[in-house]
Amino acid sequence: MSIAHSQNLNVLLQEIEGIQLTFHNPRRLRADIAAEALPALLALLRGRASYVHLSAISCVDWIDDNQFELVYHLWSYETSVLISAHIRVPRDPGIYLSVFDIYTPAAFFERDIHEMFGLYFEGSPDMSKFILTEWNGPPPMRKDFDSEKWVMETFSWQQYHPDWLQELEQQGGGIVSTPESIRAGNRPMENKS
Amino acid sequence: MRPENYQAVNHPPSHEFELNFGPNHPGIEGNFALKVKLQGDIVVEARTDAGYLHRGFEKLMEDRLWIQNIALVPRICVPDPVPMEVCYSLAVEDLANIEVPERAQWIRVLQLELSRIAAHLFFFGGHAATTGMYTPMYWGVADRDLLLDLFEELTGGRIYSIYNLPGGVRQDVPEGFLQRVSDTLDYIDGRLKDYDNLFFTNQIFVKRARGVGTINQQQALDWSVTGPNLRACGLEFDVRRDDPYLIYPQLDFDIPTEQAGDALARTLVRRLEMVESIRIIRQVIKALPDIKGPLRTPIPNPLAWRVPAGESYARVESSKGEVAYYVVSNGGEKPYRVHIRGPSAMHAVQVLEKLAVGSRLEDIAQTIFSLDACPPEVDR
Amino acid sequence: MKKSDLDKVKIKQIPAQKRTNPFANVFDEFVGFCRSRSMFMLHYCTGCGAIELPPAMTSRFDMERLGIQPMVSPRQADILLITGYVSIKTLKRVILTYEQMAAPKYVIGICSCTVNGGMYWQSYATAKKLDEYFPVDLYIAGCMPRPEAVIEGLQQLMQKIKANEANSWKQYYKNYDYFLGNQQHLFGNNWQTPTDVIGEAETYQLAGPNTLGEHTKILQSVQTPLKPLEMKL
Amino acid sequence: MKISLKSKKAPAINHSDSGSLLNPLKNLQFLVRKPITEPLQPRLASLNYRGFHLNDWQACVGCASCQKICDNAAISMVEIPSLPNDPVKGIRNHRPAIDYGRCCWCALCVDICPSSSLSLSREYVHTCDQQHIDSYFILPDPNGMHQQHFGKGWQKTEHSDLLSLTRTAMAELEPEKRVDNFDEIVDGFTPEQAVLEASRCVQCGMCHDSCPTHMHAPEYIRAIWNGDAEEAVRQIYRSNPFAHTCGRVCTRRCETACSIGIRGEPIAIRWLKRYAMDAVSHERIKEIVNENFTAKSSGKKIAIIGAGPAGLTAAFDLVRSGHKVEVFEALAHAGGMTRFGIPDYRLPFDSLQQDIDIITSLGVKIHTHCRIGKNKRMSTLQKNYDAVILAIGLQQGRQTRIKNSEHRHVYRAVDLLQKISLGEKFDLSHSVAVIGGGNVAMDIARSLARMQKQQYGKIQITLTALEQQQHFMADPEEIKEALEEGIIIKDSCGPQSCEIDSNGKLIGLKTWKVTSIFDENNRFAPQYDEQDEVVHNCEAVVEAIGQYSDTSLLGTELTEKLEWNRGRLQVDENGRTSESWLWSAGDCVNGPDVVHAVADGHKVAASIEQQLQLKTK
Repeated sequence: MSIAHSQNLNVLLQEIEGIQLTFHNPRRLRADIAAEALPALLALLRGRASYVHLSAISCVDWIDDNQFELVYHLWSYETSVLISAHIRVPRDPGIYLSVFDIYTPAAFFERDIHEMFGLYFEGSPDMSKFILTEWNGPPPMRKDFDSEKWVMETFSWQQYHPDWLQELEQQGGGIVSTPESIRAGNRPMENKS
Repeated sequence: MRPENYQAVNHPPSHEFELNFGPNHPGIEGNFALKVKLQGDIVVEARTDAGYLHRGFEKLMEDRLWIQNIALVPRICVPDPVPMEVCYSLAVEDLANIEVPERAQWIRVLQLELSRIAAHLFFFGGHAATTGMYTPMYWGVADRDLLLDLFEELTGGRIYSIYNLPGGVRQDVPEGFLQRVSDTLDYIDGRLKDYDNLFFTNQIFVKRARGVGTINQQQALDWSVTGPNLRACGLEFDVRRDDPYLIYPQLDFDIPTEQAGDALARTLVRRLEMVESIRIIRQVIKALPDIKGPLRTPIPNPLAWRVPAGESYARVESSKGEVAYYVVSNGGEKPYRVHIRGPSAMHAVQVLEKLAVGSRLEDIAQTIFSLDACPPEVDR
Repeated sequence: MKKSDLDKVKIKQIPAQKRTNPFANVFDEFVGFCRSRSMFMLHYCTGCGAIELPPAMTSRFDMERLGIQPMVSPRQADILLITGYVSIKTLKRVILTYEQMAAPKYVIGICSCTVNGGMYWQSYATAKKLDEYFPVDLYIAGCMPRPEAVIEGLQQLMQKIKANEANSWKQYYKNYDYFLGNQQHLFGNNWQTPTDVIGEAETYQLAGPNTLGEHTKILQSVQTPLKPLEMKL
Repeated sequence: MKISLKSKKAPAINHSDSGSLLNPLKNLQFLVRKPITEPLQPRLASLNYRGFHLNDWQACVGCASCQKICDNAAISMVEIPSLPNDPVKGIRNHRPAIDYGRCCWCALCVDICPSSSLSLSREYVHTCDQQHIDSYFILPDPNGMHQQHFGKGWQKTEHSDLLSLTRTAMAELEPEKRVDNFDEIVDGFTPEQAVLEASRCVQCGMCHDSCPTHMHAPEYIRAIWNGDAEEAVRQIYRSNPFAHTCGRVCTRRCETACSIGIRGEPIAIRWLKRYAMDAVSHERIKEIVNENFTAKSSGKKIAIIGAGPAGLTAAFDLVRSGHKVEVFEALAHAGGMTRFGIPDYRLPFDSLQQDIDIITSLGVKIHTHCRIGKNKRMSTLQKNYDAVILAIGLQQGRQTRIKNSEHRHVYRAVDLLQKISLGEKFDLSHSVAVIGGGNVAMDIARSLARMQKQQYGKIQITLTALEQQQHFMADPEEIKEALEEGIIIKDSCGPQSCEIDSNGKLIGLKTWKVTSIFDENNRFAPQYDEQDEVVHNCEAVVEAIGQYSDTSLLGTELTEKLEWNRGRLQVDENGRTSESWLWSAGDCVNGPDVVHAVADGHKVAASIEQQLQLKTK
């Protein structure tokens, strides 16, 4: 990115209040702003700073802070810089504004986030289910949904008992630790001695 | 045998009717569905119905070690798995501040480009079959298999290579491998003319695909179209050049574009990209023997590897478009959050729903295939 | 019904029966031979293993040598190839498809995921054991199996069909209650398909003591007449 | 690197509508080309194909690292009773069994395998029907899944190896800086180094199994890795109250058993323990030890003779069970051999004192300068206490009994070490010959070297031993450091006599070359080459060839009552002697080893506890 562009951008971004900029590397710029200021920032970036490509909107569930973090990844074909605009919204009630009117592709990402995290976007054209149309559980990407626990309660596994295992069991051997016990953090050797 | 209480399906009285296009339909790519509302054979409204291949990758990745995820990511896009591995590795390397040895970078480029050719050959076969031409399908799939043989030799697996680890690659290039790559490329290079005769300049196909599913430049930008589909609209953008990764800045390659933005242009861009990929691989073959050094920057014991807290957004150009991984670490031994931005999600949902409206039912298959969307990547 | 109760149900395998009449035997063998030599494989890519099917079908590995061809419609297909993981959403369609296929029909489960969950064993979105939902004739190991392995598996299946041993489809009728129970466990008690499996079982004279049970009772109590398909746009 | 390669731009494709419709027909030429169809037989897979698993049962140690790295939870560990199981060597009779209903053949298990026993083969075809679904659960062996030879496919290479096989370097004093003082040599890990070293651990638990006192090493290593030194201390104190001591001078069988040690350097378990103990303040350690300790008195009294590791460990356990414990120590300080046998540069007295302080802070009473048999009688103890533990250690040095070895300048190593540690003056010779190749020999040689350097500025120490240098009983590290410090080591030298001049002054040690040490029945019977005679010039000789226990304190009556076995007290597996009130523990029963003594202390304490419980009932 040329210096001229960078200065231009800096001047432009001064218009947004309370913005914090950090360069991770010359092509990755992180912007932290308040949630209310985001639409203004996006409108500015798209309208006046050539950031026309919305690469993605990512959602991170910071359950300890009781917040969702939304990250808008914007790319400028002209300056070759990716701006990641970070905002935090409260996990409860989990409502935010749609930026569909600024970036059309936001509709897809917002729908996806709504489905996976349960974060509702007001003004988004479609908030209906898409991938999980036949899922009745909680939004699965939330940190408080334990996929493995759900699976263990819902499904059963193969009960293998091949000949070699039967033979070993007759000799006094057999399975000493299943992968599930290891995952639960038990070290089976400990109890033996 | 019908149940006793069976009732025949009643069509709505209007001349509008609805059709489930997929998931089990020869005109659809993979396990994916499109619900369309038709007036005659003109599509009035279209809604994609995804999720048939949903596995919840992003959730699974939060519950696996940084290294274990390497086995998981190639499964996200089955026809073109290498960019997924490389992109994830790049993101983790960026987070953990690992420098990848140069030799490993070249080998990664070799894989990426081989994978691109393989994916385009597969695409070409599939697209031809939807157009009703079966010979190109047989050819494309069989020639792709030669590339899979190369993958098998290099990585130990035909499709899922699981060959890139954060820090580098897992094994060295086998002896005589580069020569075999070179021979295979010569063969495929020679075959391109046959493909042209049979498919790309075949008037049956050209006339069939021209003007189908046209995207103009403004729409392409508005809808976040990427990859070959963007370049088919005359916009010259390629992550490899504009947001470079690995050793792409040292390589000499062109970015083919077409102007029309229709199904034909998209197909032709892919055809031209194969040539560019062959060019890149030839440069790698020439340079790789002189690049010595380790293959992998050692990482700590993977069972107890903590990646420093932070975030990283890595992008890679796959055969379908821009693949990006947004990886967040909270300093733990597992990723806190991985968001996968696949190009197909945009193409198969956003773009397809818009392009389908107003087109004829029989053009939908053309549109889907020319967009080269990959359903498993949409569903994740 | 609880999941644990369902696990206790054991399915007896039906051994290949030879008829007493030697002419009938010869006829059976002839039929088996013909069936094994002309198989149509349903063209439905349920999971990632499907990527190895095009190579297997096309010129390099050429399964048409064995008389196997892809078929797009379930009504005409003989083989249902489950290529890897089935998400719960897909599983519903797969069961619909399976019930629509005409007997004799054969199911092959390829990849790890069809056996014990595979890579996605902890995923909330995929079903883990295919044999809980409908009977499976053959498994092919691999993640994913190479085309050669797929073809080897298909040859195995041909052998089985020839010997009249591939009778898993009869299991579905004989133990419909068990399979339906598992389906209901996953999809809810409102689950129903357009196919009248119980009626078919009676027609084929395959209804046994396990065809009807508590699960079919639930089905009969919730079964509603089919309505025209509705689509919300 | 910039490469410039000339290349042509790809020609555009002419796809105008004017192209001939007959173009596709050009490809009719393919009718006469050879088809590319492969034969129906499965092809041989590539050389590094990731097919079905193979496992070399000879090499596999059953460490279960594959199970932990497996991202699909596909691996169960199976015990095979017919295979060897040797916790001391770090070998378990467990082998991985793999569920092919889960496996994805990513080969991470191969790349992490510490013993390199796992590999993948080039075999890839397996089919089965519903009845034989059990065949999806396999126990990989060297023969392959279907007992057919397809050869190895994916194997670990130096590039794909996922383990870090080299230890994290730790700062230590240079030889020239350490040789004139008794400062501790190693600095210990910094927090960063400790975390890095702890991260190398694969949590196999071989260390736990091989440790005499079964320390929870995987747990405390994990805790250190988590940056939680306090939790590490908590884990350490579960099984070892001599943590400072063992963190410095343990014989560390754990590191011999460590799985990482098969191909690389084992985890520095001892130094990690030392790190954890040093990272937490003494007061905090006391608090941690006192957690969950409610002193409810049982009213029982126990006497322990000897305040060494065994005695004090037993005291630690018993006092926590609510008993009143009194320890009788003949010397001026508690600590036993760790206090008087191990020099300061290996185990600073302060560290030892911290261990002892924690034990006494629990209420253990130690009477120093109280020699049983002299200040108190055994019979008094028997009368006044509910149980007595004899943990007197091996305090007497063995003698070579060669000619002139009764000369006043021929010393026993243990006596000298005791003098040094008490700071007693003795006549330090200018040149000394040490007999022995064990750790005690090294200790005395290196201690004397330091004193010589301090007093005379010059080191003249010769160490002679029967064994060849690579077979010395001493730690390889000790030998290396001794050599660095300027000690001359003469191996394969059998001492024959001390040479004395006409004035009665010691002038040298005469040795013969050793040709063999053991006879064909593996009994000690050294053979010498008498022609190869060397006289090592020296003014003093130190014998460091082993120790024995002085059991005179028992008194004749008790000695006759007790059962003996080759000069040692006969004890059962719980450390109990033939007298119901007397237990014995530590070096005097097992031979010299700190951690073994600790284990013994625990064992005896448990046995006493059990006995007392029985009595109460």
